[in-house]
Parts: sequence; C-alpha cells; structure tokens
Amino acid sequence: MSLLQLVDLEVRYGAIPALRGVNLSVETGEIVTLLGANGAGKTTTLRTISGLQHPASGRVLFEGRAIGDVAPHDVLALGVGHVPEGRRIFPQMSVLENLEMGAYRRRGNLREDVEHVFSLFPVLGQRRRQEGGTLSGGEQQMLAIGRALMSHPRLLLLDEPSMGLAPLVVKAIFEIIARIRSQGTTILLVEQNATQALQLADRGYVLENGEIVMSGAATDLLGDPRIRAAYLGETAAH
Amino acid sequence: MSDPLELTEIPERTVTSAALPPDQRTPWHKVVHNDDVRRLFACVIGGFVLALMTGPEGDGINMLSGVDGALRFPHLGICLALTVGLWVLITVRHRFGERARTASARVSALPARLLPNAKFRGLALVALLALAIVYPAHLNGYWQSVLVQQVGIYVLLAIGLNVVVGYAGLLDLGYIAFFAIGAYSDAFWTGALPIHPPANLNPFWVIPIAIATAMLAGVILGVPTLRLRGDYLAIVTLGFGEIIQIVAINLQGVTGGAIGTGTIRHFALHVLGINYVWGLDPLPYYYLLLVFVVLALFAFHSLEHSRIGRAWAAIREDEIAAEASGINVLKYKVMAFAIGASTSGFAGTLVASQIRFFEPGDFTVQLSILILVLVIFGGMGSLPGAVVGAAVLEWLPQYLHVHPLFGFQQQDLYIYFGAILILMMIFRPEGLIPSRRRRIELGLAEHGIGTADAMTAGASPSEPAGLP
Amino acid sequence: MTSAAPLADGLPATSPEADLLVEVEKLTLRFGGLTSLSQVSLTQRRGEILSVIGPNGAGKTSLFNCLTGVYTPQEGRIVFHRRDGRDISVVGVRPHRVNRFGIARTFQTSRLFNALTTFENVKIGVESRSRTGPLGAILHLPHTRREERAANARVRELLEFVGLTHRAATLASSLPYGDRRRLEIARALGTGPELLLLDEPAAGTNPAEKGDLVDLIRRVNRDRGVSVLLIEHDMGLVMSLAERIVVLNFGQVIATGSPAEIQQNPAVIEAYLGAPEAPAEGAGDVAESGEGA
Amino acid sequence: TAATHHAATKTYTIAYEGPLSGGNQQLGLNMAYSVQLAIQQANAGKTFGKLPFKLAYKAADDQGSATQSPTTAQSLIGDKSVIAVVGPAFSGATKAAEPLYHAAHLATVSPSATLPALADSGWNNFFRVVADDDAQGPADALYAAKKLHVKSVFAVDDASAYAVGLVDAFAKRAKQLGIKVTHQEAPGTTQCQAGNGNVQQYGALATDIVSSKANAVFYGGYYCDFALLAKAVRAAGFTGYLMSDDGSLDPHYVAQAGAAIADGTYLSCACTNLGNTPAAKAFSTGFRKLAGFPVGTYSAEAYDATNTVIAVLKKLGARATRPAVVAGLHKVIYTGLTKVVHFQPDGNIAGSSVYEYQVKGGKIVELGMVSKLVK
Amino acid sequence: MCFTQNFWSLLISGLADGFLYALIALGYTLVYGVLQLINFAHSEVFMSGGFAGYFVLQATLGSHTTSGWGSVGYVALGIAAGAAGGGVVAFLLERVAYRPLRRRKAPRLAFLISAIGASYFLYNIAGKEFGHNALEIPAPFTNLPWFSIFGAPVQAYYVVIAIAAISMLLLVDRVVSSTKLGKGIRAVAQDAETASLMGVNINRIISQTFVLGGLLGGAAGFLFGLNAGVVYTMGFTPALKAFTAAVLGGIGNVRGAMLGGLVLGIAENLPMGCVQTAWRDVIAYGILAIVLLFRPTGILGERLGRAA
Ligand SMILES: Nc1ncnc2c1ncn2[C@@H]1O[C@H](COP(=O)(O)OP(=O)(O)OP(=O)(O)O)[C@@H](O)[C@H]1O
Ligand SMILES: Nc1ncnc2c1ncn2[C@@H]1O[C@H](COP(=O)(O)OP(=O)(O)OP(=O)(O)O)[C@@H](O)[C@H]1O
Ligand SMILES: [Mg+2]
Ligand SMILES: [Mg+2]
Repeated sequence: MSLLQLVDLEVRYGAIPALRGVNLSVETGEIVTLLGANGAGKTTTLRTISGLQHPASGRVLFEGRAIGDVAPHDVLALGVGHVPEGRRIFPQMSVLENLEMGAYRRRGNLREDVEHVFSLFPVLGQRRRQEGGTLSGGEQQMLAIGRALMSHPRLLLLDEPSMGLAPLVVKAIFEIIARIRSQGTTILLVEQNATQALQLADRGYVLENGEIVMSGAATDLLGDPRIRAAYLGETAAH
Repeated sequence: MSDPLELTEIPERTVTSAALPPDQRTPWHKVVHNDDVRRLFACVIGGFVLALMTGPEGDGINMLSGVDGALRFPHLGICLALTVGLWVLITVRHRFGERARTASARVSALPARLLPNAKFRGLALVALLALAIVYPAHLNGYWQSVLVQQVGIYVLLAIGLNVVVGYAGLLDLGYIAFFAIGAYSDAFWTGALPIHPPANLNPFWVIPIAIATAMLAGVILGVPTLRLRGDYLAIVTLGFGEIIQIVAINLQGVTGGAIGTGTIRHFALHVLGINYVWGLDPLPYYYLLLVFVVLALFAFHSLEHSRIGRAWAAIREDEIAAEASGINVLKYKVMAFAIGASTSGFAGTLVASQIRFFEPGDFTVQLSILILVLVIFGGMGSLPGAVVGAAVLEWLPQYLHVHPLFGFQQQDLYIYFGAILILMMIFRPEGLIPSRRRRIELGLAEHGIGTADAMTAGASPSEPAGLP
Repeated sequence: MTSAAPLADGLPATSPEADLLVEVEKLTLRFGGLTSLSQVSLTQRRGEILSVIGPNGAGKTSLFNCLTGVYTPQEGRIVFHRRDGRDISVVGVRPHRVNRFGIARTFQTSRLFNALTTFENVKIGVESRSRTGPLGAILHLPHTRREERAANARVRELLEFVGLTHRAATLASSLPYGDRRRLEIARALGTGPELLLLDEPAAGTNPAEKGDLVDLIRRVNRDRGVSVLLIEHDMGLVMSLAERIVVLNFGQVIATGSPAEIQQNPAVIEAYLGAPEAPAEGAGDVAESGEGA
Repeated sequence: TAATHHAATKTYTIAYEGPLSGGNQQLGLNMAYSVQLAIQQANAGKTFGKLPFKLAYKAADDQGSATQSPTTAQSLIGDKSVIAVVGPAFSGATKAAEPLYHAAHLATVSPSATLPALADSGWNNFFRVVADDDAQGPADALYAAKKLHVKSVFAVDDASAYAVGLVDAFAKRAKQLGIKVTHQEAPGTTQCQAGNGNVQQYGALATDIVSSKANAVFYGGYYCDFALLAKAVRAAGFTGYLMSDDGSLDPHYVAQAGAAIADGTYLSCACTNLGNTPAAKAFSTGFRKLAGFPVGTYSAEAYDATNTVIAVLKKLGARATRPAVVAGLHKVIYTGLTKVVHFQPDGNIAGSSVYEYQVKGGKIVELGMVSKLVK
Repeated sequence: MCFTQNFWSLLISGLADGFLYALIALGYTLVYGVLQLINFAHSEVFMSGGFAGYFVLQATLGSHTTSGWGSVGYVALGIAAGAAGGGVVAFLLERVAYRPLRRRKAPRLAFLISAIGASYFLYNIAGKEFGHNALEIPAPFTNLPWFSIFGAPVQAYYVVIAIAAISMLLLVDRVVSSTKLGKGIRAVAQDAETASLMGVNINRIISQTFVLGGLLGGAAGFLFGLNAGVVYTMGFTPALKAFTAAVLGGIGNVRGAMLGGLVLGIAENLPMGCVQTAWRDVIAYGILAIVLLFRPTGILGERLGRAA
C-alpha cells in the first residue's frame, strides 16, 4: 500500500477546475517531485492533501484512509506535515515559539526535537529568540521546514522551498532536504527548479493545466528531451 | 481498507457522512454532523427563539415571566411547527428538489437577464419614475408622510452613504453628523437658533448653503482621518457623530441645546414671479425630494462609471497598488466622503424645513448604523440596491404595524430587525440587489482572493494573511 | 544565454553627469532597531537597465519602497532628474506623487485589482493622468469624453504591447501567473513612467516564460525609452538584461559594476553567488560553499 | 335587541402618542398602559357609569423623537375614528407634531410635556395635565431657600429638554433667593433612558460636587440617573440635601439607590399623592395587572389625562366631534387622581400647586404643598 | 489649578473606570486578534453577564445580602455567574452570527452587519423578556466611603472592581502568553491557515476565544451592574468606551487593551475638575482621534502576537 495515493482527484475554485483527474502515489521513504509551470496546480495538489482544499471528486488516500474531507488539523495528526508556499512563518512569534507551534498536537518534552532542528539549521539556533517576521527569507524557509519536522511527519509536503531565495541558500536547502529523507521522512516536493529537484528525487510527476502529463523515474525525466525543453529552459532564453 | 472508526480517535473530526463510502455507518454521537440533522437542530432552536420573539412581554418583576409565557404549549407548539415545517421543506428541496431548484434559479435569474437589455431598462426606469410621480398623490396623509420622512429621506441618505461605503469602501459610522450639520445650517439661516444669521435668506437658498456646509465639514473631518485604516476610521467617525451630538446639546447659546431649535421656516421660492411656499402638506416636500433623489441617482451613477468610480474601486481593493498607479488615494477618499456628507446634509435640511423643529436627540449613533444597514441590506455599491433596501426596510415595519392582520407590537420591531440582518448575512450577504462588481468581489473573497472590502486597506505591504 | 555583453548600444555616450536619471545618496532606513538600508548610494543613467541583487533581506525591496515614497528613509537623498530638466527630491513624497513624477513600479507579489478586468486595470494606470473631475464625470462634458476615448486607445495600445489584447475582458483574478506579471507591467507603463522598477518579475515563472519576460523588458527599455531598475534572484535573467549591477548585503552596497565584474567580485561570491561558474545554466546551479544568508 | 343596539353604538378612539420603542420606551409604556386601563375601565362602566358609546384604544409610537412625531401624528389624524389624543409624551415631539394636530382640530392632552414654550404657540388644541417647568422649578428653589436654608446648591440636569428647562427655572429663582448656584449638565445614561451619557460620569461629578462645598444637590431628570448620582455623591462623602423633581418621584428611585442612600431625599411634583382612595387603588392594581409592572413616572398623569377626555366625551355623548372635544376640554373640570384638572386658555393646567415629598424609611411620603410649607 | 484640585479622587475613580473598560476591552481585542473583526455585539455579552449575575443571585440568595467574608463569596458568586452568562452568550453568538459567515468566507463588513444585527436582537429581546427598567443587584456593601487615600474617599465598590479586575487581567495575560490555548490563539491571529497546518483546530480556537472574551465581558457586566443595576441597554456606552480603549492601546493586543482601558479611564476623569461632565465623552473621543492620528496602531501597537 502506498503511503499516499491520489485517485482521479478533481479540485475546483468556484467553477474553475484547478485539478482534473490527478493520479499520483508516493511510497514510504521516497522523495517524489511534482513539477509544472505556474498555475499548473502544484500548490493546489498539496493543499488538497493537507485538507486546506477539498476535492470536488476523487479520493485522497493516506495509508489507505480516505482523507479528502478531513480538516487540516486532523490530517496533520495522521502524520502529514506541510511547508506551505511562501513559508508562512508566524511573524510575531519567536523562532522557538514557531517551532513549538509545529508540535502543537503533541504533548511531552520538545527539547530534543528543538535541538534536532537546530542541529539541522545552526543559524536558527543562534536566533531562537528573534521574531519570525524579522528573519531573512532563507532563514524563514529553514524555520518553516524545521517547524514542520516538529510534528514528526511521516510525509512531508514541501511547496517551492527555493522560491525567491538566493542561489547560495537554495543549495543549502536542497542539502537539508536530502538529509531529512535520509532520516526516514517521505517527501513530496513541489518545485519550479526542475533540475535540482530531479537530481534529488527518486521519481517525478509533471503537471500541466491540472493534469499529470508525464511521470517516471527522476533520472529518466531529467534525460527526457521534452522535459528539458519545457522545464529546464534548454531553448528558452535565446 | 482499514477500519474507518480508527479515525474517531482524533477529536473534532469534521468528516461528513457524505464523504464516507456508503457502507460505513456513522457512530451515533457523530450524527449531529449530518447536515440534515444539524439543520433540524438549528430549526428547533429557531422555534424556541421565535416563541420568545413573538411571546408576551416580560414584566421585570417576576423573574422570567416573559420566558415562561412564551414557552407555554400552544404558542411554543405553533412556533415549533413553523420552524420544523421549514426544515421539512428545506430537506425535501435538498433531497429531491433538483427540479425545484433549477426552476427557482430560472425565476431569480430573470431580472438579471432582462436588465442588461438597455431598451427594457430604459422603459422600466421611465415607468418607475411615472409611478413615483403619480402614485403618491393618491395616498392619504399618513402614507405621504411616511413616504417623505421614512422612505424618501432614508433613500436619499442611503444612496449618499453608498458612495462612501459602497464605492470608496470607507466605513463611516458618523454619517448622521452631517445630517445634523445640514439641519442646523437650515435652522441658522432661517433664524431659528439663538444666534442670528448675518443676513436673512430666502429659505430656499438655504439648500445650497447647507449642502456646501456639510461638504466642507466632510472635508475638514476627512482630511486628517481618512488616512486611518478601515476599522479606525469607523471608530473615529463614530466618535465624531457622538461629539456633534454632545456639542449640539452643550452649546445651548448657539444651538438651543437639548430643548431644540425655534420654529424653522418652510422652504419658499420667490424668484421670477414664482411664489411658492412648502407647507405642512408632505406632498410638495415629496416632489422636492424626488427631484433631488433622481438628480443624485443620475450623478452617482455617472460617477461610478467614470474614472473616479474606477479609482474608488481600485482603492477599495488595494490601496497600495492604487497609490503606486498614481491615484491620489486621500483625494478620492475625501471626495467620496464629501459627496456623502453633502447628501446627508441636504437630507437634514429637508427634514428641518418640513418638520420645522428638531433637537439633538434626533441624531443618534443608532441612526448612522441604521442607514448603514439599509445600504448593506440593499446591496453595497449598488444604487438600485440602496434605493430598494432603504424603501423596503423603512416601509415594511410601518406597513406591518398598521396592517390589521399583522399589527405587531412596534416595540418588538428591532428584535425582528436584528434577526433579519443576521439571516441576511448568512444567506444573502451581497444584499437584495447586488452590484456586479460587488458580486465579483464577494465571489473572489469566497475563494480566498482579496477581502471584498477596504477595511484592511492601508496595512503594510508585508501584512500576513488573515483567515483562509 | 550567451555571455552577458553590456547592452550600451543605441545610447549616446555623453558624459555620465549629463544623463543621470536617479541619484541615491547615503540612504538609511531603520525599522525600530533594525537597519534595513544603511548609507546606500547608487546612480542610474537615463535609458539604462540597472539591476539590484543581493541575498534575501538585503534591503532590495526596501530600496524600492524608498524610491517610490512608500517608506521615508531617516537619512539620505534621492534625486530624480526628469527629462524636462526638473530635478525632484523623492524623499517624503507620497507614492502617488512619485508616480506622477515618472517612477512606476511592480510588486514582489503581484497586486492587481482582482475584481476588475485586465482592461480596467490598465485604464486605472492610464487615467491617473486624466484631468476629469467629478463635475466633468457627472455631466459628461465634451473634454471628458475626449479624454476617455484617448485613454481607451492608449490602453488598447499597451495591451497589444504586452500581448494581452485577447485577455482584455478577463477578470484580473482569473489570469494565469505569467499574464499577471505582464498586466502589472502594462498598468505601470500606463502611467507614462521614465523609470520602471520591477521587483522580482521572474519569481516563480518557468524558463519559457522567463524568455518572454526578458524580451518584454528589453522592448520596454528600447522601444519606449523607459529606464528599468530590476530586482531579481535569477542570475541568468539579470546577466542577460542588466548593463550594470548593484549588489546589496545587509543593507549596504557591497559592489557595483558590469555583470562581468560582479561575477568575479569576491565579496559578491562570498555573500551571494557562491563559487564562480559559467552563468549559462538556470538559477541556482552555482555555488559550492557556505552558510545561508 | 341587544345586538342591534350594540351595532348602533358609536365607537370613539382615544389614541396615545409617545415612545413605545427606543431608549425612552419605559416612560412611554408607563403612560400607554394607563391610557389603555382608563379606557378599559370606562368601557366596563367602572369609572363613568354606563356610557352611550364604546371607547377604543390606539397606540402610536413616536419613539420620543421629533422627527418621527409628525408621521405618527399623521397616522392618528388620518384615522377618522380618533377623537382625541393623549400625548405626545415628549416636548420635542409635541413641538413637531402640534401644528398638524392643530390643523386637524384634534385635541391633544399631554401627561408629560413640560416645556413652557409649548403653551405660547397659539395651538388651541394643546392641553397638558402637568405643570410646566416654570411652575415647578421656582417652587423647588423656594423650598430649598426657605425651608432647608440652603446657601449653596449644585444643580445638575440630564441634558433632556425637560430637565434643562426645569433646572434653568430653578437656578434663576434660587439666585434671586440668594443661593449660590453651580450648574452642570450630566447627560442621562443609556442605563436609564435614551441618553448618551456614561454611568461612570457620576464618580467624577460627585467629586466636583463635594469640592464645591454646596450643601444641596438639585437634580433635574429621571429617577434612575438620580439614583446613580445619589449613590455616587454619598460615596464621595457628600452630606448635604438631595433634591429632585417629579421625574424622580418613583419608588424605583428608592429601590435603586438603596433605602440608606435615598432616605431624606426631597422630591417635588405638581401633583398630590395618589392616596388610598378606592379609585387610586383600583388604578394601581388595575395597572399592575394590565402592564405586568407597577405604576411608574407619569402613569397617573396619563390616567388622569385619559379620564379627562372621557369626561368630555361623556358630556358630548354621541355628538362628539374633534372640534367639540377641543371646546369641551377648554371647559372641563374633572377631579382626577393627581389633581383637579381644569385648563387655562393656553392649555396649561390651572392653579397647579407643587407638592414636596421626602423619602422616609424607604417610603416616599408627601410633606404637603410647597406654598404652605414655606410659610 | 483645576487639575490638581481633586486629583486623588479623580484618579481613583479613573482607575476604577479603567479596570472595567479593560475587562470589556479584552473581549474586543481577543476577538479582533483572531478574526480581525470588531465584535459589535460584545456590548450584549456584557449585558448578559449583568443579567446572569442578577438572576443567579436572586435565585440563590433572593434579596438577602451577606456581610464579612460572606460578602466576598457573594461577589465571587456574582462574578462567576456573570462570567458564565457572558461566556455562554459569546459562544452562541459565535455559533449563530459568525461561524456560518466564516464558512463562506464572507467579507468583514458582513460580519460587522451580522454583529450589529445580533446586538439589536439581543438587547431588544432582553428588554422584552426582562422589562425595560433597571433591576437592582443588592450590594453587600454600602456606598459610603470606606477609607481614604490622600484625603480622597474610597468606596468598597472601587476596591472590589480593582481586585477582581487585576486578578482576571493577570490570569488572561498568563493564559494568552503561556498556555497552549494562548499559543493557539496567537497563531490563528497571525496566520490562521498555517495554524491549521500545525494542527490547530481553528473553529475551536475561535470558539474558545469568544468564550474567553465573553467570560471577562460577562464578569465586567456583573461588576458594572452591582453599582448601576442591570437593564437591557446597559451595554452600549461602556462597550463603546471599551472599544475605544482597545483601539487606544492597540487593538488585538492583550496588554494594550489593559493599558488602553486604564489610560482612557484616567484621561476621562482627571480633566473633570476643569470641564463640565457633559464634555467627558468629547475628551475621550478626542484623545482617541489624536492618538490614532499620531500613532495609528495605538499605544502598544496591534496584533495579538505581540501579547507574549
Ligand atoms: N484561491 C483560488 N481561487 C481561484 N483560483 C485559484 C486559487 N488558487 C489557485 N487558483 C487557480 O488554480 C490553478 C492552479 O493553481 P496553483 O496555485 O495550484 O498552481 P501552482 O502550480 O502551485 O503554481 P505556482 O507555481 O504559481 O505556485 C491556477 O490556474 C490558479 O489560477
Ligand atoms: N515594514 C517593515 N517593518 C519592519 N521591518 C521591515 C519592513 N520592511 C522590511 N523590513 C526589514 O528590512 C529588511 C530588508 O527587507 P527587504 O524586503 O527590503 O529585503 P529584500 O532584499 O527585498 O529581500 P527578498 O529578496 O527576500 O525580497 C528585512 O530584514 C526586513 O525584515
Ligand atoms: Mg504554487
Ligand atoms: Mg524583496
């Protein structure tokens, strides 16, 4: 049984369809990347998985359970962590409080988890008392990932973690993602940055206008001429 | 597939039974999540509330005697029967009513299909105007008076406030202050205040002066305060309304204080050989009012569709982007504010002139709120909405009160009024006759784009998102 | 994607003093204890595409906000030399006045009027230059109608220019991402600017769209004679467009120069780019060192 | 037969105009139920014996507002069965509506509009069964000066038209009598009626009162606010006299201020005690039963006003018309619960004398007529 | 001169007013924090507290009052009843007038109208059911001066208000800054959607926030009624003032509400030596306008997040 499975998923915003019959699966331990142009429906897919959006039809199965109509706070409790598009740090909470929010549904000692996040992102450790809103973009992204890790997710949804970040920071983020997987968390990664995403991922899906148009092993996709043309910008800029 | 009941370990699950495969039964304690049952629950509670609303007056001596009287059998039974009956209707409609729904949708879409037709619209407008001219002459004195003092004045006030709230998105809770300013201007220039005017004016020329005074007051209040954010503007204007009232009460030597004004002269026209005096009869005032309402409707309609209306729409949606696009946000806000103020001021002048007397107690905050309610009930940003909303909400209570069949207690009016407002916001927030832009904004807001009003405007560009 | 040759062609090589467009001098902006710009000085020449790069939080957007009147810096001077010879100080001027002087902008996250159509969005920009007052609007005076016709024509021309003619009647909220970016540019151009500030116009666009965007920005600059000040993280795009680059870090200018110079600048590599590499690949394919910003 | 006789019986409607909604509702209800009660009792033959006509009751809500009042008046004028109006309750509403009533020759008998100017406007259809402010205020001043030997008084009005006029008249006379007068306005609160004042204001006001060294407080306004003020001044350590007007002549005053605080307070009214006559008892028990709450401010006046109208109608029998009622009221002499009702030509009550009351042991006790007490 | 005249008395009454305002203001601020909504019906939550206190005391003690320690129990019972009444009404209010709107993502103006509707409905139906006269809550203490500070007499009532308010304010401050509920409230205030991704049940947090605000508002309603009696219109002015106080301190900010309440209470009272009572509200709104013009986010700035 797949950890996550989307079956004929359709999502609409009002009358406008954003996803039309998406089928996708993620196996335990994988990094799967979801590629696509702007507005293809990548964010919508992640939002539907975590319950922020509800499907018009089709099913979202997490460990075999239908979670399409479950509210976000309950999806989290099932073991799905979501790092939303645009980071969405609580701007007036300190770094530490942001991390504590990540563990909102859990009881008990958080010290260890916090220390673990600080070991992944030493910069955050230095700024544990600083307000989230005053962090730089890169730091906020790290905090967003660390915050999601605090709930011990079995599946981590990452929405464009490299968006708007300086090249140097992007690099660091991707390294961290690899480490998180190596520690046993399954990852569904949405990215614009196709090259790097595919280099990191095991498998990939390509979304276009709300439909999966291509899928396969990451290495295959990386070599596919159509992908290279459309998403890796081979012929793009003159 | 694993046992779905495992999920119930998670507190406060919002799984609806519809989402589960049909073979999975809902445990009993989750039954309330079933939409039908939840609605029934709401309807039963509604029945109790209705019983209270329509029950006897309590006496404040025996605790809860009113409640006791209301919840007795026949009365409570009727109320419950009504609301449960409503539930049955709703449920039937939901379950089997696809056909009924499409039919009713077709009916409610009819005006929308006819209205864009310019020829039809023109005809309808002419017919309406003819009706507005001819019909009132056949009413008795009471309904004529209602038509002026309740309906007409409030229609004018509502279309004026619509410019402020509906077009520019500014929540003004002190709107009635300008009404007061208009009324006092009239009293001043006709010599009905303790202080006397520098010149004795023909009581008709008071109108432009009062309008200009109210407009000036709008500008003076607007320039400093319109920089404030939506909610703050609301509270500051609310305070302004209170202040005007307090000042009117306290400056006895200027305004006559709590006792009110002296006798104000009726409007009179003495030009070019015309000698006409508006008297006690409401009808001539009605026609004067009608002229102004029609003029205002024409003017505001033109404004809405001009560059000024577009600038307001832009400000309403995103003040920062509007400024970056070269729109002088403050200027346009002040403009809307001043236009609203002058409309309100004129209404005040007219009331003062017809009744010939008023007192500070006539300008309460509740009145400002009432006018806001009229605008929103009718449909914010929509001129027909403001007109119809004001007319219906002002006329209906009078009608229900007078009509032998209903004759409900006037003192219960505001209970019903409150209930209507809540139900309206739940079931039809766009108002009776929504404007096209407003409907779009609401639709967008429902899908999480924008906020459909300018109440957050002015917040910093990095403002984090509010609710989803 | 070839090497980033400076695009100085077509510009008369007069003395740099003569065709200065913007002079920013010792700008300092603080929020409470946080200094987001400190002693920033830079100049832009008329007709130039200048790019501002730097790590997240370096102060790029803050600089834009100072240039457009959204923020008032505590110290420093910003002078804008208009084509008509007037020199204008921008500090402390309200954003709409700044726009009137000839500086228009787009936002890092696009801010369109979502409930209005594409056409109306651009028209709002164009009409901010009209003179019609409330009386004219109510009475439909002849000059009002003339102005309106002229505005409509200009909107059509701008939509044509950015390639959105077929979307004129679409609500801005239902435009695809790339089109939203173009619409924002069209709206800004509608106000007739001499200088256009673009804040990360390529953020979140795919390589194909990026190509179109490069093309559009170049046309704005060449065909319309509008100077462009560009914030962007996508080095490929920056290198192919910018004639000069200013690098900010922690609110300070750490380097200024041609793309080639910047790419070699050790301070920039240290703070932002990472180890030097050919700029041919897309964003991010750089660097091998260091900590986050 | 009885049925045809019944059908032939004429029905006259006596209307009530006053606030039935809004912040002044309670005062309005105090009067409305009295009017209704008087009509019920008359129909039942309890008060005027068998009448040759039936009486009907009609309530019209003007919310106590001058802007609403003309429309309300129109509704009564338009109803041809309305033969006389008890009301309008408020002075402002009266001022606004009276031109219309006058034009319709419809008699209005107000139980509570005390603004002196109302009687000067030449409306021959205007009557009131209460003394105007010019009668009561000076009497209070006289009592304070002559009987209580007050040297310095702190006068407070609640910013209502009623109290402003009353306190002004009081202050004027008090100064003539050599009393030092400090005058402040403290708007009535939402706690009590349609004021916009704030209950908290009394704390600071009490401080002012104490530091003014006045040895009496005179309050123009209604019982509920007066109770709050009384509590506040006593809490601030004020030990002088507390005085107020007929708006405060209400058992609620004692209940709300507490007997300990209220004891000793002087209240005045241009009306005498209801007493223990059978008529007074029938009124208060009947009222209690009909309204569900006990008799309150202006209830008895409204009852008297209605009965005065009925007395006129009884005299006119089946020939009553609106102008005839107006004429009849100009001549009527009717002994009511509060006074003998007899009108001066301008509509003011004739020979009204002001009575002084005092709270003693938690009860309001009549002391007597002011003119006699000060002798 | 006039400022110093009754300085201590006025300061004391100002503080008493201020505490009451602060208690009410907290309800506005909490709800504003999570919903960015002015809860116009909070005045009726306040009123409900007054009535609940009255009814519970009538039902349990009738018109008997107690003395000594008994009177402490009496007041505590009243406060508890008032708080419970306020909490229940606030909860229902959220359920009926706000939640359905939230479900359809109605704009803020719709909430405002719904709130105004609820306010009208509640206070008018209270008037209908409980009569239009003020009902007396018998106080277990007299209104005579109890002791004095710098020559200014202090009544027992002021002491009751101060003790009750300070303890409740401290409690709420603690709840918001360091409990799980508080953290949830702040998270929803800053970014509700993301909070839900952290496992926060938004609906429940909003309900709890309303209830928390209702508890305080209701308790304030009882305390107010203890002096002034309870009546259906009792909420309007105190609530308006408290809202002013909340904005003054920085709406959405818990400590701001407390500070705003005290500042407003004092600012309204101190000048009373110099001006007529009738100008009091003009002073209050004038101060508000001036503060907003020069410091548009109130004294302490906005947002619940800062409350920590
Ligand atoms: N709240 C919304 N209301 C209406 N339409 C929406 C909304 N959010 C997204 N859409 C539309 O749904 C489609 C998919 O959007 P989505 O955000 O999922 O794309 P994406 O692939 O994540 O794009 P991006 O790379 O820009 O993040 C787009 O056409 C978008 O315009
Ligand atoms: N309104 C504000 N209040 C407080 N701090 C602010 C404000 N605006 C910007 N800052 C701070 O100023 C610094 C510079 O921010 P700015 O937005 O200019 O960075 P940037 O270079 O545009 O970054 P990015 O590439 O992430 O967009 C940051 O630390 C930011 O938090
Ligand atoms: Mg996305
Ligand atoms: Mg930026």
